[in-house]
Amino acid sequence: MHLPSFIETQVLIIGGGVTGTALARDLALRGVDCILVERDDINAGASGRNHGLLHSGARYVAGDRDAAMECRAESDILKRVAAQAIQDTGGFFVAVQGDDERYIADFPAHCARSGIAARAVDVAGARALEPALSEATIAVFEVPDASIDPFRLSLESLAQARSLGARVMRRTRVTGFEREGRRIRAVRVQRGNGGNEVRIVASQVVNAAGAWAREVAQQAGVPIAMTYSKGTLLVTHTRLAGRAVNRLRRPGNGDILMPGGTVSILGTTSTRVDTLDDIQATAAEADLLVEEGARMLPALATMRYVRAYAGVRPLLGSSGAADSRAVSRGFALFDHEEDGLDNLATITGGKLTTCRLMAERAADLVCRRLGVTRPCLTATTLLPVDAASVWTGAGFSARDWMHSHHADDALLCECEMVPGSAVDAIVAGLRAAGDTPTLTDIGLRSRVGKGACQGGFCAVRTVAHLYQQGDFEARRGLAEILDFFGERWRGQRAVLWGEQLAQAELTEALHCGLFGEELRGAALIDVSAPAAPHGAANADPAGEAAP
Amino acid sequence: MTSGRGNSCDVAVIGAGMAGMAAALFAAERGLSCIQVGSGGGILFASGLLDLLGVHPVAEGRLWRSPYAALAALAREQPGHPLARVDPGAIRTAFESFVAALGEAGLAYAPLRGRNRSVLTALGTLKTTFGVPLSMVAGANLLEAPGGRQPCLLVDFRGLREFSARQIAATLGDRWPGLRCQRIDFPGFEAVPELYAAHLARALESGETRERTIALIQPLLGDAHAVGLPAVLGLGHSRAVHAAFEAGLGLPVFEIPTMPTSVPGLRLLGALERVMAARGVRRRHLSSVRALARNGNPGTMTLELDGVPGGERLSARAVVLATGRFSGRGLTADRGGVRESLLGLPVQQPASREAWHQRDFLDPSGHAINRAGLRIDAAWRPLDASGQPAMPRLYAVGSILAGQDWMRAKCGSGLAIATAWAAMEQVADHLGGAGAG
Amino acid sequence: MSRTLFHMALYAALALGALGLLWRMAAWFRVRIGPDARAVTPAERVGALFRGAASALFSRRLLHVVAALFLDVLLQRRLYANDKLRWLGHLLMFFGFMLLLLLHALAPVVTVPLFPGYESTLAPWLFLRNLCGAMVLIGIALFLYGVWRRRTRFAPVRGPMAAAFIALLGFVLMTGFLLEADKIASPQAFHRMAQENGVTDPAELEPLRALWAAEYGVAFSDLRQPLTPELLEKGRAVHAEGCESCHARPQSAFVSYPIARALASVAGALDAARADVWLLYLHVFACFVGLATLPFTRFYHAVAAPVSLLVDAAAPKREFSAAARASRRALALDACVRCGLCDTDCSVAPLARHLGNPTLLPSHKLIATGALAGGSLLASGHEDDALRAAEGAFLCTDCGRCTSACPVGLDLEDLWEAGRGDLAAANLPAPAQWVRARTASAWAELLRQGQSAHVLSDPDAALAPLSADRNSFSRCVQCQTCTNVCPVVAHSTDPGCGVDLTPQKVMNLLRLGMRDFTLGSRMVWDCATCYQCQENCPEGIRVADIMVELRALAVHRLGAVRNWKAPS
Amino acid sequence: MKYALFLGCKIPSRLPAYEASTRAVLAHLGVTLVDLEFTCCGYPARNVSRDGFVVSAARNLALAERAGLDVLTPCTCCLGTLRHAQVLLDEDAPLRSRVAQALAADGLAWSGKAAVEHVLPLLARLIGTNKGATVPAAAVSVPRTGLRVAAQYGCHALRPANVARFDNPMAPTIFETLIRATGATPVDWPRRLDCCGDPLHEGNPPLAEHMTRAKIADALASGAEVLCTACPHCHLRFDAVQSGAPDPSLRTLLYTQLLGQAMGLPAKSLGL
Repeated sequence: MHLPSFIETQVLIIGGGVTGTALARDLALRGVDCILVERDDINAGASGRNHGLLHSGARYVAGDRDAAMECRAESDILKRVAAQAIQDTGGFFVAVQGDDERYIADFPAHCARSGIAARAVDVAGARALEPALSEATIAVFEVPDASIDPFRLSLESLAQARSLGARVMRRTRVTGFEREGRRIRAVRVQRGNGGNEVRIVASQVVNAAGAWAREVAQQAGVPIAMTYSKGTLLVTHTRLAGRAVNRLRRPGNGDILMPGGTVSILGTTSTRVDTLDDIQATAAEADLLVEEGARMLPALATMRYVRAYAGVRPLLGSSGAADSRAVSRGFALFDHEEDGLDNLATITGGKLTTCRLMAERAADLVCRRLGVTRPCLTATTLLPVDAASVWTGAGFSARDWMHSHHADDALLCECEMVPGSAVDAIVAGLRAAGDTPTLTDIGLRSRVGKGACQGGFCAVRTVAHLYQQGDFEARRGLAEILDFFGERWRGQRAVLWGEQLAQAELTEALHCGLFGEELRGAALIDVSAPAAPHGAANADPAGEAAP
Repeated sequence: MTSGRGNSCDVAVIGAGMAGMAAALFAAERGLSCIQVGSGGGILFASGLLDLLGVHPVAEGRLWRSPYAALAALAREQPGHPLARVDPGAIRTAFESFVAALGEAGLAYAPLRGRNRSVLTALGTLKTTFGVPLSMVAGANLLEAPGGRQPCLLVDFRGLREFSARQIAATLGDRWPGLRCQRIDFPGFEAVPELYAAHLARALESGETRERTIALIQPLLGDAHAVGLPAVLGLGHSRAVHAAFEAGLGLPVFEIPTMPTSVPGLRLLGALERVMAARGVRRRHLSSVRALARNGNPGTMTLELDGVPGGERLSARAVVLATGRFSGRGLTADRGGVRESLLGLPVQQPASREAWHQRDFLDPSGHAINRAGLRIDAAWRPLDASGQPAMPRLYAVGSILAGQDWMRAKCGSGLAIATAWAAMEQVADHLGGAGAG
Repeated sequence: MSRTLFHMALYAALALGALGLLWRMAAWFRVRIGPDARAVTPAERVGALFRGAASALFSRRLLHVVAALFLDVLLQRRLYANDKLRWLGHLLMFFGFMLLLLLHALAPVVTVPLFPGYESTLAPWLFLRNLCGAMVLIGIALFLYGVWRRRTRFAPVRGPMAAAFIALLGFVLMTGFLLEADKIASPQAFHRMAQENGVTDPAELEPLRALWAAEYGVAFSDLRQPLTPELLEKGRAVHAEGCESCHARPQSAFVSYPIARALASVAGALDAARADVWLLYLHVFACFVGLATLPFTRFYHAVAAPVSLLVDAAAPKREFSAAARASRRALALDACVRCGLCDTDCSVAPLARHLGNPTLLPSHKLIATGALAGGSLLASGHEDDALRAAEGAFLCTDCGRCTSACPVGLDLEDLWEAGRGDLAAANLPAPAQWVRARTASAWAELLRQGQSAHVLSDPDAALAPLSADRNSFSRCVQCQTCTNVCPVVAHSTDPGCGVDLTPQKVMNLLRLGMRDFTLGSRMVWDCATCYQCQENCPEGIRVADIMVELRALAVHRLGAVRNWKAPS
Repeated sequence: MKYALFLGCKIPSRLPAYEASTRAVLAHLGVTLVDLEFTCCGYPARNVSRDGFVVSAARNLALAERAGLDVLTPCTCCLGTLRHAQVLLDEDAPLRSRVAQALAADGLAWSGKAAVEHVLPLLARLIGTNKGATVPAAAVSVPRTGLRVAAQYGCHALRPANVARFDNPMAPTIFETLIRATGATPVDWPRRLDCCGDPLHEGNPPLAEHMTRAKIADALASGAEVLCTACPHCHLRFDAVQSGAPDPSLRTLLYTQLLGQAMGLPAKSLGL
């Protein structure tokens, strides 16, 4: 969209993760005008790189009772208001031989104290319901865990916010703050790389940049004590269990297997990192997860994995704490008044399950400062379904296509069964928001590239489709595929062994062997042309002659 | 089981990819009796283009007009590369006889000259390759026309999801102004949402569908000097179909290779199987070698196959390992590392899995894992841990060999054909030419 | 016995038998088997019969009919070809019984006119009668043994009426023999005859008694003098005058005579009890019961089977009009004698045993076909029977062995085809057809409602082990080879009859854990099992094997939620 | 040479000519055929019960085993089914024991001794080789010179190769070799390895018809005068679709009939 040199608004939200988007919706529902800027895309950070587990709270009953009770309350609310993004799978807490007996013994009591319904299940019965459970299982409890699709949650929150007047600027980074006494006069942002700079004049600024909250605050000249914890997760080729399966022990590595529609998601690790640049899952982390996970579900040792991804949790507190899991997973809201600023707030920490609550608290503060008295409505208002945002859930488009596909609606992605109509709907949604859709945008809003082929085949079909629809022109398709693979690849290196390595080999044979994408510009050079530049110029002049 | 066919031979070839097929063909041409185990699945992923050597060095992405010049450079700078071990003259001979055999089986290639050609791909990129099927060569000719690129019409079919003429035209537009595109409904498939290239190729082998298609394209020709189509011009009888299109349209017609599973791949597999049948190579499809052992009576080896009830035992005087890499399952990669699948031969490979792949998929220097593979001696025999030939009459050819990255160097077919030829030369020497089968 | 009572009983029996016969025969023109049979009226069917009969009678076909009468009806050559033992048994029964009927039961109208001076107590009649009786009894024994010898796990449904028939036949024979034996041994009968012949003078009576005691098996309890040769000589003289003309020595009654000897000790008692009278009543009335119930016991086959055989001979199968075919099918239901020879030859008999479903077997299928035509199979409460009957009907391979084995020459293939037509009309077609009633996703929805949400464990692993094991499809690289080589997809250019999925989509749905969406899919059911996909799959996935498995699973699981109801 | 002849269900009732010509030709070549109490090969049961299909097949194999004979069948579907059962019995131990139980009830047992063979490979061994050598002069007295014949292999003879073990499934040559052996000329036709459409005719008649007609048209366009079959299902399918068809119809001939003619056997003995 074309931007004037400065824009005015009541509230500027920095960060388009689950918190920022929930905040935009919260404010919009209260009638507050706001702009959300996101340096990358929706849920690009930890918001999109997690289990998708709507915690019943049981995981925290022993260590962090407040967090546990928060989770319980919030998950109940979300199951009510955002049902479309949630699958009420239920969850098991499973202990295997060698796990801490005392922890197991205390678990029911802990749950009871936090008001969480945990029911003991006899091991045989549990294994009948979840055949993948290990023979070494010694105790199983059932809890009201559920699976949630954070992308759909954020996209639909934002869609509603937008429908109420909120503005969204993707791929827009904050370049600086203009301070004036105890106030921030304006925030300078830049669209894309080398795009024009814009001043956003807002009476309130909320820093909801998640892991990047410290950097943003620093730009505003206020310090936040925050540490980073990298968590890696693996995506299986086929779904292994119907329920959320948690290891019944103090939180540790690879102790949650989450059903993600048609796949299972195994996680997570937790390692301290000091920088946010180029976070990628490593082979060592994948091995750790597989080995730990296999103790609870042995099939995980032989499973085909299609993907690995890593997110960074922002953890509040000094960088002293040894195990990053010991640091509270609760969230914090800073009003920065003692830092000398009256119109900046930072909301960070926390977790997916409590994102709505975090937004509510932040919105309350902002509204108080703005003198807005309208109450929060997000706990009671149903989240409306948005046609362009329904395609993120694994298995959704497959079922939808099976139930209602039209004679002329071809699949572009065969693995996840995404039809052309879905891509068109997403493109329409982005255009409506004044965006120019990219292949990567479509990937984030659908299952394209998320199946077994990881884009090897569907990227080609989707690009061809977009050209045909007139969405792409000139040489853009090639560039888009390069970007897309760049993004997909980050999630593959760590799981490339066995069948998935064969799949990757096939993808490379196609995209490098045949299409020569790695040659970039040179892939458009005709070596046989008399005056071919570059490589051909280096060709042996005696080339024509037989050796 | 009384399969009715003998189960002893001079050479047993394990694997039926390009290298396996080439090895079996060259064995037969040298008068050696041959049994070939495995199905030709890998070939289905081929584009029908026969690369020799297009890029060297990989890290620089340098393209070569002359593959032989490239080979010379390779030999100088990368003597460990399998292709660098083969005499260029032998490579020329090997290619000639491979292409000739395909011709006999009805899959015609343009005459091989000493230079690489460029062929249009479905993505609008230009692929540097060596052997070009007759059905694609008009495109290459058009690209290198001395008088600049003539106007050309690209036609595609609604529903053929992986091929957009519009995309190709848009991608090459600035370098080829005369490139136009048109989309038509494939006759008889108007009501079908998803088209599959092989089904169209099959349909075009019927004269009626052919004529209807030509009639649809005819009025779109305009100023075009040639017509490009996705590679769907017939399967087993592509020669006749292509000829009919050129005659019907009165213009040169060329195919553009599509994404796997591609029609050219199916053609290549079909032609190679016909070659094997014609040369009396005994095939064992859908079965795999469970075990390979040196036999009590010296000079022969025993292969145990599974897939058939009770299994089957073959006896061979020499065995060629052409089992390919990971998708061919010649190499098995697990979290611990890479091993050779059949005998567990030592595999030259990176120290840790972290080093298998670059952080960028399209990193110019390529992925280390793709250079992993078997080390061999001068006689193409894979080495064991002690650096000695694992077996006196066991040979290895094709992509399973270490020290090459065929996908980046654009040398897949070259690697298969050249190494198969060279290895078979050794086999023939060792077995003393033709022998009992 | 009193003539009036005898005649009243006789005519009553005849009337009942005749009425029953008419009623049963009417069914040949009433019962409708097969869709084409619904198009013709009973009247047309009767007409067809007469036309057929006429054209047969006044053409060279007549020769066929005559030949059939002798070879097929009388000599039972079809039975001979299939089971010699039972053929022998049947022949003995048939001819033994027929001779008894003609020469003995109908003596006044047959034997007497033919043989002047016929006396049932003279040679060779005594012997012949016993011979015939013995033939029938041995025949029954052989027949029962034959049935037992070729018994299968599912015996043909023979029913009480078959047993009743055999029992009645045996009873008539036994009472006959006993009656004869009693008469031989009875002193009372002797004295009655002596009186009638005016032998009252003791000087004549004693010698005669001595002779009859010694040589005619009469069991006197009061012989005063020893049986000296002289005494017997005198007796012979007396015998020669009065008795010889109508009394031969009874030893030739090789069955009754020994019985008589055995009864000697109780002869007096039997006389006292008037055994001769009630044995006669039992014997005669048993015959009348047989006559009256003939249309309803297995005796009826003696009418239906010959008709079927003769009709068969009257015209070659292909020349039958729809009306005639309809009648022949109805007739077949009656003509089947439940011999079960078809079952033993049935090509899918081993499958019937494996599935525990007898309706695969011809003799059972014939009954089911009848029940379907009669409507009883579609009555509520019989859903399971109907579904099993449908399973049986559609697993038939039409190998025609039952037809060639049938001793009464029924055209069973025609009957099966008609039956399948009726099943289809009752919304019970072959699985390949009933799965089409819903779309793949509609079936999946039905299954979802039918099962609990979370259980991923597979109870059907034995039916579909490959599709239950992720390792059999997890190697898929989505390359579409299976679809590219699939002739069914290639020919699905008409949306009206095309497939809904591709082989690769089916494999992919398994990967997505959506197997239920494949069970009712056209792709799975229209798979030609040409194995191109499996042969060409670069990853060695057994695509076609999985397709076939999924069908078996579908028949099982969709069948369970199919919830078929008889059309009202 | 001695085999137990497995005719299957279709041949005796629907295609007696195939039985007649098979017996005649093999007798002429000195092959002895024994008739056992075979039952259905199990093919129809595959859609209902995996075990049922294997039990049906195994029973027949066990009968041949008891008689100490290999099985010879003229039906490619029977061949495929019986051999498929052999593969399943070989690879699936639990199934094997379930089947053994079922067979024991009839006093039978399967050990895998009896091999299953199709008529064509047997004839190929008897009258020629894959190299294309022709029949011993004695056998062919009336070569069918000049007759252009399209070979219809039948799917289950070829695929899956590890089950059928018949010929190269991608480029088979047996049938053409055998046609050459009769003096006739095999034609190369694009759809020669395609399905005849028979398996679909119950569930999807129009689609089945589409497939069959495409093959017939293709054979005609390729200049075939005769479509030569070696499977009752294919043969009956082509006849059924062509009966009363308007388009130029293609004569069907069983290979055993073609060979019989070339051997100068009386037409009657070949069911012609």
